[in-house]
Amino acid sequence: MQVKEYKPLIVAFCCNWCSYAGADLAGNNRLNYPAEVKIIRVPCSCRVNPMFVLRAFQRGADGVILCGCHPGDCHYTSGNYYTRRRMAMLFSMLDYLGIERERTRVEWVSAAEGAKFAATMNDFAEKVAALGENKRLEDLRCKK
Amino acid sequence: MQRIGVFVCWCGSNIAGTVDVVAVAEALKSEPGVVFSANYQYMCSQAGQDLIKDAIKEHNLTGIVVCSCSPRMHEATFRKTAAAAGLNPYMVEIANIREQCSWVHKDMPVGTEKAIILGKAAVAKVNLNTPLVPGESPVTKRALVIGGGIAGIQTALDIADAGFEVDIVEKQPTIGGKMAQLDKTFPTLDCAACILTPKMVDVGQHEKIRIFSYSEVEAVKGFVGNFDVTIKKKARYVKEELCTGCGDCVSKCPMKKVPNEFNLGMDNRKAIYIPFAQAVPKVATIDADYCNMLKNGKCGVCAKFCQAGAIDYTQKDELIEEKYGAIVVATGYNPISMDKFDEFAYNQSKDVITSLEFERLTNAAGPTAGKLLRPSDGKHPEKIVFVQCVGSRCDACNEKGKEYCSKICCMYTAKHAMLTRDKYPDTDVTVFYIDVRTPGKNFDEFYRRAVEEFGVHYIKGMVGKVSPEGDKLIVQASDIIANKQIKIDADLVVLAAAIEPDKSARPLATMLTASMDTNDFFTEAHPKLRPVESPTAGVFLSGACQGPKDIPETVSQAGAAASKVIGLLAKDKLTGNPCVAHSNEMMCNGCSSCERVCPYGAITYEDKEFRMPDRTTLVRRIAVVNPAVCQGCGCCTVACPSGAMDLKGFANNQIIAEVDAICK
Amino acid sequence: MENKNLRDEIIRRSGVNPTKCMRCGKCTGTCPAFDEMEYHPHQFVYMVESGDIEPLLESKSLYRCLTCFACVDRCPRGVEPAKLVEAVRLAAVRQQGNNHMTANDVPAKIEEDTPQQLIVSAFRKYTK
Amino acid sequence: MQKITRDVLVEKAVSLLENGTVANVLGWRKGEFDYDITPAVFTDKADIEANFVWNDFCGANFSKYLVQKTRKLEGKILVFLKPCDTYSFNQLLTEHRFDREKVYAVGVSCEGMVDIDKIKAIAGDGISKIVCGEMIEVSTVYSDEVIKIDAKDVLEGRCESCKSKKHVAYDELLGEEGDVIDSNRFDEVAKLEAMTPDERFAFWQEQLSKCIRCNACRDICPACTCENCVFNNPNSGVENKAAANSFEEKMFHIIRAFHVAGRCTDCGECSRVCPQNIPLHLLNRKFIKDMDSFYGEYQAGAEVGSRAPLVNYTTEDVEPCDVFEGGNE
Repeated sequence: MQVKEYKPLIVAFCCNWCSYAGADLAGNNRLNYPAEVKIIRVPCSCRVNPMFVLRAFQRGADGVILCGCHPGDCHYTSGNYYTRRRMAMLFSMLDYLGIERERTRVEWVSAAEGAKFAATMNDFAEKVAALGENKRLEDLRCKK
Repeated sequence: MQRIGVFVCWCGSNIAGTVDVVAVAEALKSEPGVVFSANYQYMCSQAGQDLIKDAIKEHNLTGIVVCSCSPRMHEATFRKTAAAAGLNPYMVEIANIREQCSWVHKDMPVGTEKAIILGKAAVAKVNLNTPLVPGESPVTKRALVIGGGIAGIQTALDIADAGFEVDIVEKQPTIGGKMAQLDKTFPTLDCAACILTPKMVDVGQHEKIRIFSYSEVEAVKGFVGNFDVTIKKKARYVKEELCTGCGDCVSKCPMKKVPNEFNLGMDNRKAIYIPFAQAVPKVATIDADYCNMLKNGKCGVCAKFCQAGAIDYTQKDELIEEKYGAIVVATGYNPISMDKFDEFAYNQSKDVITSLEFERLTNAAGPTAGKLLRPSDGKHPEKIVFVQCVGSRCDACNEKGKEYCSKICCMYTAKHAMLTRDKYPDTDVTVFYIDVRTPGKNFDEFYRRAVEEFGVHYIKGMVGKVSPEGDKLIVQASDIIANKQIKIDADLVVLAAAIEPDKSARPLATMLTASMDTNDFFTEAHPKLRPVESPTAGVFLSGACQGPKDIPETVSQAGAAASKVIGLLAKDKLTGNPCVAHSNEMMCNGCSSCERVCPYGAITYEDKEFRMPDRTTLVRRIAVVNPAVCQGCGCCTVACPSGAMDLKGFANNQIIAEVDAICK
Repeated sequence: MENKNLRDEIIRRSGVNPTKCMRCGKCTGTCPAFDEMEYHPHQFVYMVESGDIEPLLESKSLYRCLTCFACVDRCPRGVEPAKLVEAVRLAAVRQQGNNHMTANDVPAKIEEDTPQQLIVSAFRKYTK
Repeated sequence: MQKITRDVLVEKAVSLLENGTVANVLGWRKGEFDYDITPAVFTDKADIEANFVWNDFCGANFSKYLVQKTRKLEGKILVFLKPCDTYSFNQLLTEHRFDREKVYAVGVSCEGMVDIDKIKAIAGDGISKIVCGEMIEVSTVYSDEVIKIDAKDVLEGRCESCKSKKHVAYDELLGEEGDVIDSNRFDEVAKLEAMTPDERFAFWQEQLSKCIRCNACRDICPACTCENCVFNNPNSGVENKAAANSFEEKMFHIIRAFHVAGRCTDCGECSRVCPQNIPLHLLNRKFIKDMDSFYGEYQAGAEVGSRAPLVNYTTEDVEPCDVFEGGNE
């Protein structure tokens, strides 16, 4: 029997103005990153509700990453500063509940940082893969 | 239920090379809501777009998903295509299967599988899409310019010449600003008054321009195209419409000991005054702090002598409400206070002066009628030392000065030094500099002329200490090229003080919800591409309120701001971005969380009556989003605990549907 | 850069960042001990920055600084030259092998009532 | 144990009612048992004199009741507020949840409330009578003996680590004003933080799996005053009214804690009312502790109109990846 290699499912929320464009640039430059990374476009990282993060875990995501403009460069001037506080709080709480820290991350990726985007996704996927499947936050009913 | 069409693009081999487009189209066919699915070589081509249009009509599609390149590339294209076929353009979603799939994965099965999932996410989102229509708001065709210096004057003239009404609010009794106080202007040395005052007259006489002098902006409400502004016209105790500016009242006023701010306190004026001869409006103003009639009712001389009957001691501050489509900030700058720079003895000796004071000392209309005389004893100074960078280019932790370069000091110091040597060849003029920064047309040539033709001594070094001794000022400084410490017994020391934004800028920025940097300069919407606009729509920046600027630069920026205003006022209506936040009033608590995180001040509150099931009415505070101001970041949606606030086009349930589709 | 270690050590010990200096010379313009000095405050900062520290260690300037802190007070960039001087002084004091005596000088200093233990430890110290 | 006696409160309520200052009195009413005290609205003197209660079981925080009562009742409402209740009172005012003009607030000093479960653990079931005092006298149906318990030994958990005896809002104060206390309320959080992630997971898994989704924590919470809870909102994407499996509770409690973060005054009502005795306050306190250490000390409700850390920012804030260095490990 062939054992299928474990590939973690990763949901990446990317802001429209910097990180989504950074991901496009990674594509333009043909920079590889795992296919299990799936990007959801949001207008600003501050649009990401903690509920979305938890929902992704509930439905079986193994890692969730938020990408936004670098602090100070937000298209909406201050959105990512709120993201930074909200996610700092959420991640600290998840850690407090015993959820592995490496499953969540916030990274600032500008529209010019295609290479950083790809490298971040590779690194994140690797760290999450090392943890194995997300068992602590998933909802078993949602697994096929 | 939606009727969704899926269109998978090959992008030649760009997508089809790593993604099995036929399989993707086939797989998405069975997704809920999908009634049509097709693939084509180039969806963005005319033929591809026709394919989409035909399918919309033929299959009565209510939404479409295009699996293609990045939405940053062709979302607008496909939205137009949909609109041409009668479909609401916001019923289009793009699955990015090129930049984020075929280009980053090499393996066909992997790419195909991911493309299908991205397609499913887009289908899941479209299922929850609703048609969106951009809001429209009318534009009030009048502009407000705050500040009547050269920046405000130029902006106002340019806007008015284009045929729009402009109001200028100036806190001083006259427009003119700092430029009116200057003597000559670099690098051409034409006299400031000769080039400024004709413009001031133009403003005063322009039928499209109103001047609210001695006035301040009190409150700003509204948004781009529709600002409601309250202007406080301070009581000047003179009826503007009657005063002829003859000056009889001024000459008769017995109160002579009022420091004259126009000459920076270097001489005195009367309690009733006209700041300078070419003032616009040329109307007298009574200084309530000094007028005996206003203070204790004992005088009334000016009223007695005014033949026009313009004096009115009972005048009160007046509030004027006006509507504007655009607001231009032109609040300008001031030199910083020299109080903390003890080493230069500014507060100890009258003969240590700032450069702006030097301007007045050399100005024919100044306190010395243009003769360069020492403020302490009225003697002709023989040795003059200029010190540059006083309070500029300081460390961030330095509480005395500013971190930035004030930009104009090198040039005006060269000008002062040159003019002094020109007019008084017997004087010995030394300039201490750290660097001489003269980028600009004819600027470096100007500085070189000061050195080479006029014999100004430029010494690279800094003054460490100025000590008054007898009637001399002992200037101890370094000459770091000669590696020497030198002492000069000077008669006059002129400090090139750093400049800072006017103190009124910060409260004004709060009123306008316009952003500022830590130095209180207004920030521009984009430092390179939108340098004369504030991030707050409808607010524009002119002159030194945005950063240190000389006159040529100020005037060009003023013109640029005016052209942006004209571009806005020329429109009858503004169409907004329809992807804006909106609050469900049944669920809103009115808790103000959303308002606090909104960077645009787009959220306000109103008390709304609700009919309750038991036929009573309940008045509840609810949030209301102004769609013309909201830019659609969605920050408020997360701050809202009840989920009453949601973002059109990126709604909670839409994003969650995408998450679910990806994680299935 | 020559002497990079010593340079870094002095920068670390003084807590001063010499790269903040914009070479305006206000420190030198301020310094009351200027005439006594071979290397003046602005040169001092520049020499530390460029690692040119040997001449400073040997210079008399080092001990001419009054530590009046006028340069620290007036520096617009917050560079604090006096603290650098102090750090270079410390470096001079702590220099290895830079003793005021060698082991050969010890016998001459021994007196009758010098304790044995002191003589032994003096040899031990100055032969190092 | 309370220093202020019932009579003082009754006298105050009656006089304010009779002189027309207020039309309603929000107070504690006698229930079926001596320890079973329910919040109630009184409108007449006789009722107050007969049924108004003030003793060591009056833990209920009335602030939240004002949201609905100020809408429904005619005339002004007298409310009695213990120090911890006043923080909720201010927080609700910050959020514009009720009209201050319609409320007459009387601050009552508080010596801490007692926990009936702790008494039952000592005295056993079948309690027939309880007399409050320094020593609580408990009688049961099973014995003639009166059991005496030191009130200090059976304090509610939240009162053991009381954060403030100071009233931050009132129109009138009964009893002495106290001070903000340098409490040990974060000790329990720190203890959890010191555990390994596996231990923490096991702890919370055990606690949260007890949840029956009765929503008592939400319904009592003075920060949860939403017109319509996000979990009842079909458009929120997380609508669910009852627990379906273990994850739902986690999601519910994390989201609830997040929604009240920066607004929670740490009044402890959630843990008091939880029928399953889940230490829910430890979630809220974790957020409070984090916000204090990352963004500076902030006490929700300490003043009206203050800006909570989550609707604020500085450009130098800690990065989310660095929060783990903030104290755990």
